[in-house]
Amino acid sequence: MDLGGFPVAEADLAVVDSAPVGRRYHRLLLDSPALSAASRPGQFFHLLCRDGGGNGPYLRRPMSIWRCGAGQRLGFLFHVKGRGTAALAALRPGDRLSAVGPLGQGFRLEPGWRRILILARGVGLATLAPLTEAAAAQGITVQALLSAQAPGDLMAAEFAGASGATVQAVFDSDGSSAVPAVEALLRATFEGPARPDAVFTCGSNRLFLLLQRLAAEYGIPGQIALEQQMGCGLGMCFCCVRQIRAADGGVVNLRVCAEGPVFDLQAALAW
Amino acid sequence: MDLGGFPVAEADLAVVDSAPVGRRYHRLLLDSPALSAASRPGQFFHLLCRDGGGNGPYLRRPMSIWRCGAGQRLGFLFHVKGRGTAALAALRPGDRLSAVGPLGQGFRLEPGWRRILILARGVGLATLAPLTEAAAAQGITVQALLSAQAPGDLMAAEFAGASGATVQAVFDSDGSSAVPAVEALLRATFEGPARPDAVFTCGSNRLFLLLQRLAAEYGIPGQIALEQQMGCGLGMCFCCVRQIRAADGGVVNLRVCAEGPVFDLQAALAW
Amino acid sequence: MVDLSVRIGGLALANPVMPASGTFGPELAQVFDLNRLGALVTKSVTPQYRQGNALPRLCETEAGVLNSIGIPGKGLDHFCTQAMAEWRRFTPPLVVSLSADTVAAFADAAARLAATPGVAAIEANISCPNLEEDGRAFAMHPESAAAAIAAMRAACALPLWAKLSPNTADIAAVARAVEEAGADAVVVANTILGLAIDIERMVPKLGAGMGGFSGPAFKPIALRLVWQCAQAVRIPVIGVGGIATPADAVEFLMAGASAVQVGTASFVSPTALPAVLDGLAAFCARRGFARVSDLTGLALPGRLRPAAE
Amino acid sequence: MVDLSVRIGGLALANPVMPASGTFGPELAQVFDLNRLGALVTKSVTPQYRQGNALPRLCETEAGVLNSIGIPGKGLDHFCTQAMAEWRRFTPPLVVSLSADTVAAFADAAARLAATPGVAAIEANISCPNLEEDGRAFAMHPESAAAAIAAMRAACALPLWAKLSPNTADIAAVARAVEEAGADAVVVANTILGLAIDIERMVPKLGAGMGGFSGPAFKPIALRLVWQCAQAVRIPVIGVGGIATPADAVEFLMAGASAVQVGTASFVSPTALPAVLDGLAAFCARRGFARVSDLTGLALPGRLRPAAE
Ligand SMILES: Cc1cc2nc3c(=O)[nH]c(=O)nc-3n(C[C@H](O)[C@H](O)[C@H](O)COP(=O)(O)OP(=O)(O)OC[C@H]3O[C@@H](n4cnc5c(N)ncnc54)[C@H](O)[C@@H]3O)c2cc1C
Ligand SMILES: Cc1cc2nc3c(=O)[nH]c(=O)nc-3n(C[C@H](O)[C@H](O)[C@H](O)COP(=O)(O)OP(=O)(O)OC[C@H]3O[C@@H](n4cnc5c(N)ncnc54)[C@H](O)[C@@H]3O)c2cc1C
Ligand SMILES: Cc1cc2nc3c(=O)[nH]c(=O)nc-3n(C[C@H](O)[C@H](O)[C@H](O)COP(=O)(O)O)c2cc1C
Ligand SMILES: Cc1cc2nc3c(=O)[nH]c(=O)nc-3n(C[C@H](O)[C@H](O)[C@H](O)COP(=O)(O)O)c2cc1C
Ligand code: FES
Ligand code: FES
Repeated sequence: MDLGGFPVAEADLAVVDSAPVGRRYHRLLLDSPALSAASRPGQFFHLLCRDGGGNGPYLRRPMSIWRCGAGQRLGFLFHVKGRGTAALAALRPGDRLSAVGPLGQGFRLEPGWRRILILARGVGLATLAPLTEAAAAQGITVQALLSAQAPGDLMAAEFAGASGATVQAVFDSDGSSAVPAVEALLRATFEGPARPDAVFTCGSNRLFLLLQRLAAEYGIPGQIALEQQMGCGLGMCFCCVRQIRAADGGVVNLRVCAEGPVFDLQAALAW
Repeated sequence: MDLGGFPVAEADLAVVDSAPVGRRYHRLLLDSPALSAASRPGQFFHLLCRDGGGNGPYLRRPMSIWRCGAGQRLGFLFHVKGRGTAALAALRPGDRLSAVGPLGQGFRLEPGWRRILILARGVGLATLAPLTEAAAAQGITVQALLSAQAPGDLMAAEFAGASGATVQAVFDSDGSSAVPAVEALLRATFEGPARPDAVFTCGSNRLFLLLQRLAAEYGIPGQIALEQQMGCGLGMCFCCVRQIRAADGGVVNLRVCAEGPVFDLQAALAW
Repeated sequence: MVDLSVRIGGLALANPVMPASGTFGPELAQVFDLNRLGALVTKSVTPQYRQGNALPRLCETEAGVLNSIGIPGKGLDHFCTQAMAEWRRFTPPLVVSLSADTVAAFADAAARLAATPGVAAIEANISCPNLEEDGRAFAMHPESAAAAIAAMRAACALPLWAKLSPNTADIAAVARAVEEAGADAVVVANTILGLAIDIERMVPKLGAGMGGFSGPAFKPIALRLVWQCAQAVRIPVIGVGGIATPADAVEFLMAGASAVQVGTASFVSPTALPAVLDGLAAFCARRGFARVSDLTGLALPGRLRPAAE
Repeated sequence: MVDLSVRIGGLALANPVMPASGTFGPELAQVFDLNRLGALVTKSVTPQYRQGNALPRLCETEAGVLNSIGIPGKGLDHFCTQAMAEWRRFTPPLVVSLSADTVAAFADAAARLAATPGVAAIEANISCPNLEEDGRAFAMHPESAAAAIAAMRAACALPLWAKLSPNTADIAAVARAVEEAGADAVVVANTILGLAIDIERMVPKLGAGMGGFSGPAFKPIALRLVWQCAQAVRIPVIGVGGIATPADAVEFLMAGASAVQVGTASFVSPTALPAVLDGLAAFCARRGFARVSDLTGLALPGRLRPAAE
């Protein structure tokens, strides 16, 4: 795959791995050294969801980059939700997948940071997973708090990969994922010696609101990856807008595919 | 497959054999004892042409019954021509195929006949093939004249099956299929001791006109299987009409799917 | 048990699922029991014999078909004296689709049908796009549509359904016009004019040039037409256009239809009609609707949706 | 070598392939070299800032999409002073799509665009179905369409393209009206009104209710509209609606279009535009056409087709 001088490619990629993860998730690994090397954590691809026989919905589906980097397979980890993701999950090694990307604005890691905290729930961890390795590569320590229904849904291995991130888990099944409990955990971290230089989140409106509130209180910068239904994925159709607070305090509609999917934590409005 | 008291079924059948025949043809065998037993030579099925992944054109495609009968697989033999037949040819054993049928009026064999002649070209032999076994079962001797581009395209085995029909072949490649040559062969047969009680044809306009002319001249009754593009396959949409000469000499539009596909040789008009 | 019955004007139907004119015939009784249907709808009958259009009469498109069959048929007299005998074998109400070239011919034919035992209602096909030059039809304008319906209304007392055309600027205005002219229901909609070209032969794929477009690809348009008509008139709307699955039928009912017709889908699946009927009942049962008629109009603007849902 | 150039009124284009308004932006330069295109077409610019419609703004259907984006944008002043800077980086003629609520606003905006360097032509979007109540638009009737075009014609000397709507009874009449009012070309067509309902939530899938229907499912209708307009006017017709492949583009040219626009297909394949262009050239080469403009109208009634083909 040669990007031919253009930052975004429409590429026909070979599937090298396709496997279910847990009860409701699926992972795909694609062979595309150039696209994988060009991808940044927080960016996404727009995938044409066609099963091996060419069947699937008309529009593409946006999917965060779960694995990327020089020498790595390009990977996606997703919740098998409807017609599009079902077609993706039906792909087998050797099948082809049309991918448009890399797209959007990824996470930003600032040079001075030594420590970040990641708060993820559900499939939001797919979006945040590549941030762990990018941070590790810059010498930034990653502490992650993952929330899941039950231990079987956690996907901690899928999250941390080889990044060496510290992972703490909370569950609905034992009540540890309740907002007050998570708030206590976060306050302890923010007040303790491992206070992070920045926080990142994705995957839960409840946790987003909590983190936004606490990060403001403690004066910690943050970023959030948002989702929105997409048409073009490229910034042309304006169907993927979300309300974002502008610098002047007013609220503007920004395109998740173009200005996002990663936005400033304090600027994002709840959905 | 239980026909449930209705003469025509919409059935989801298992593919048991799917293989190319020669350079341009393909055969399919389906598991459907009840439908196979209910089918008569000259009838057809309306097939939903979806490859293993569900891809294919919107409308069904009509396909003559090539193999049928109690204890036999239901078989089709077809020219891989466009999008529909390509999807059919992509089916693999174990895949499912939706078939509506058996449809239309098949060939009629009259009790007194002892000998029939079949003149077929190209894939027209798929339509006429099951007639050989039906005739044999009634003690009728079958003599067949098959026309093809070259010996490699003949499919004589696909035609005669286990019927014991005598097969003579003519080819474009050696000039033996030219109309005057075939005319000479037919005249010899019609004038000789093996004069047939009836003649049958399918697959070539040129051969149809020749046979129509000679059969009229020698006073031999005949039948022809016609093709026409179809919508419903059941007689409801009137898109499959062909011009047929009525008893009173006038020309009427009859539906290939309902009044046909088999028509009286002298009543059919050239296309 | 879900109550599937619906009333269309004066006519009580056992259920809201029926075939669309021109895509159905007694031949379908070879595949399933037609007595399960809410009503039967004939292909359009014309006053005189018609040969039909040049071949090819049908071509497929992306998820749809174009047709220009041209309403071939033996004419009204043959229908009333011969074809009716076959239709009387079935128990559901028989809706006879009627097409004609002039207002007077519509009225005369309606009177004749009213005098024919076994005809439960007339569906006035004032919208067939193949008949008049360049696809023009009565249903294109409120005035001409109303004139045809008023003349039929005066000529007969049968329930009268007006089948409207998408080939108009303002279908709500046409619906209101035929309601005022005395129609008991509107059937929405007939095919929309379309075209396909064979680029190798450089001619239209249909022998007649343009044709009527139908099938799943047409569904969003037909659904919108139903939604517009349901907000414009008080008489029942019968929805038709691209319905192939139970979910499609539910969409039409929620958009304001009281009953639905299934057309092109029967070509692809001759059991589509009973499948839509069974699936509709299953949907009502699953979502707790006691009557299928409760679905009608649920998605219209300003409608309160059942809280339990 | 096939000559791909075409003339649209006074404007010479290097080739007949361009994007459709609202489905394109400078962002596509991330994927291929936009300078390959015959022209660039902006999303519709409105006199004032517009926020756009409620979410969801897009939903998919069988082989198509419904949209009710609502033409969000920062208004004409921002366009002329800020956005034009980005557009001037590209070499193909820039066609600015213009939408407004009144005849006077159309005229004022046209004058302003004429005074803005780098604007090669105006495409008057008199047909967007989302702006006026119940989807009404200027292009629905010949009179209102002509009024808007005549006012723009009087206000500026730029090439003026009128983008027509399928939501009309007689598009040929609208095309003739805008031709007489001074349009240099007609763009046929904008989206047709459609609807989809979420049967679980019992509300329309789009936030705004109805939306404009586009994509492959819409193609047979758009192709028919082009064919009707090409027979009605002498000014060039630019075909748009469901074009996704080179064969689709050939169909539109043979139906009478002089150029084509690709819209929704770019969402599914952002390289659709160059693929259509390359395939069009390949088709001409294979079939022995020296000029792509030779394809225009080949399938129209009464046209003699090249004997050699
Ligand atoms: C930038 C971005 C990154 C994403 N990354 C991931 C990921 O890494 N893993 C993952 O499991 N999911 C991810 N999602 C969500 C994913 O796109 C949807 O789950 C998917 O589109 C559902 O498609 P479907 O056909 O299976 O479901 P359906 O529910 O049938 O989809 C119907 C429509 O809704 C849209 N839709 C449904 N859910 C979402 C959603 N959450 N966000 C946006 N559109 C939606 C679909 O695109 C489609 O248009 C991401 C979304 C965005 C915007
Ligand atoms: C009663 C009947 C029996 C038939 N039996 C056989 C058979 O046993 N073996 C065989 O190889 N073919 C048979 N045919 C022809 C077969 O139906 C066509 O070859 C097939 O429909 C082509 O479809 P496609 O999508 O591959 O081709 P395309 O050319 O892409 O089809 C385009 C359209 O043209 C129609 N069409 C194309 N060719 C024919 C044709 N010859 N007859 C009718 N419609 C056509 C298709 O149905 C479709 O609507 C039969 C046709 C009829 C009417
Ligand atoms: C082959 C064909 C023939 C048709 N003939 C008629 C007809 O005679 N009278 C009529 O009112 N509508 C006729 N229609 C229109 C259908 O009744 C129906 O309104 C239209 O096809 C849309 O529904 P569908 O998408 O379910 O097919 C015909 C449609 C098709 C496809
Ligand atoms: C998301 C979207 C936005 C559109 N916005 C505009 C617009 O701003 N102005 C306009 O004239 N047409 C607009 N259109 C219509 C397209 O330009 C085009 O006429 C229509 O989509 C049919 O072409 P297609 O099937 O190739 O998309 C829009 C279409 C879509 C799908
Ligand atoms: S998806 Fe089209 S602008 Fe974001
Ligand atoms: S295919 Fe419909 S009548 Fe023959």
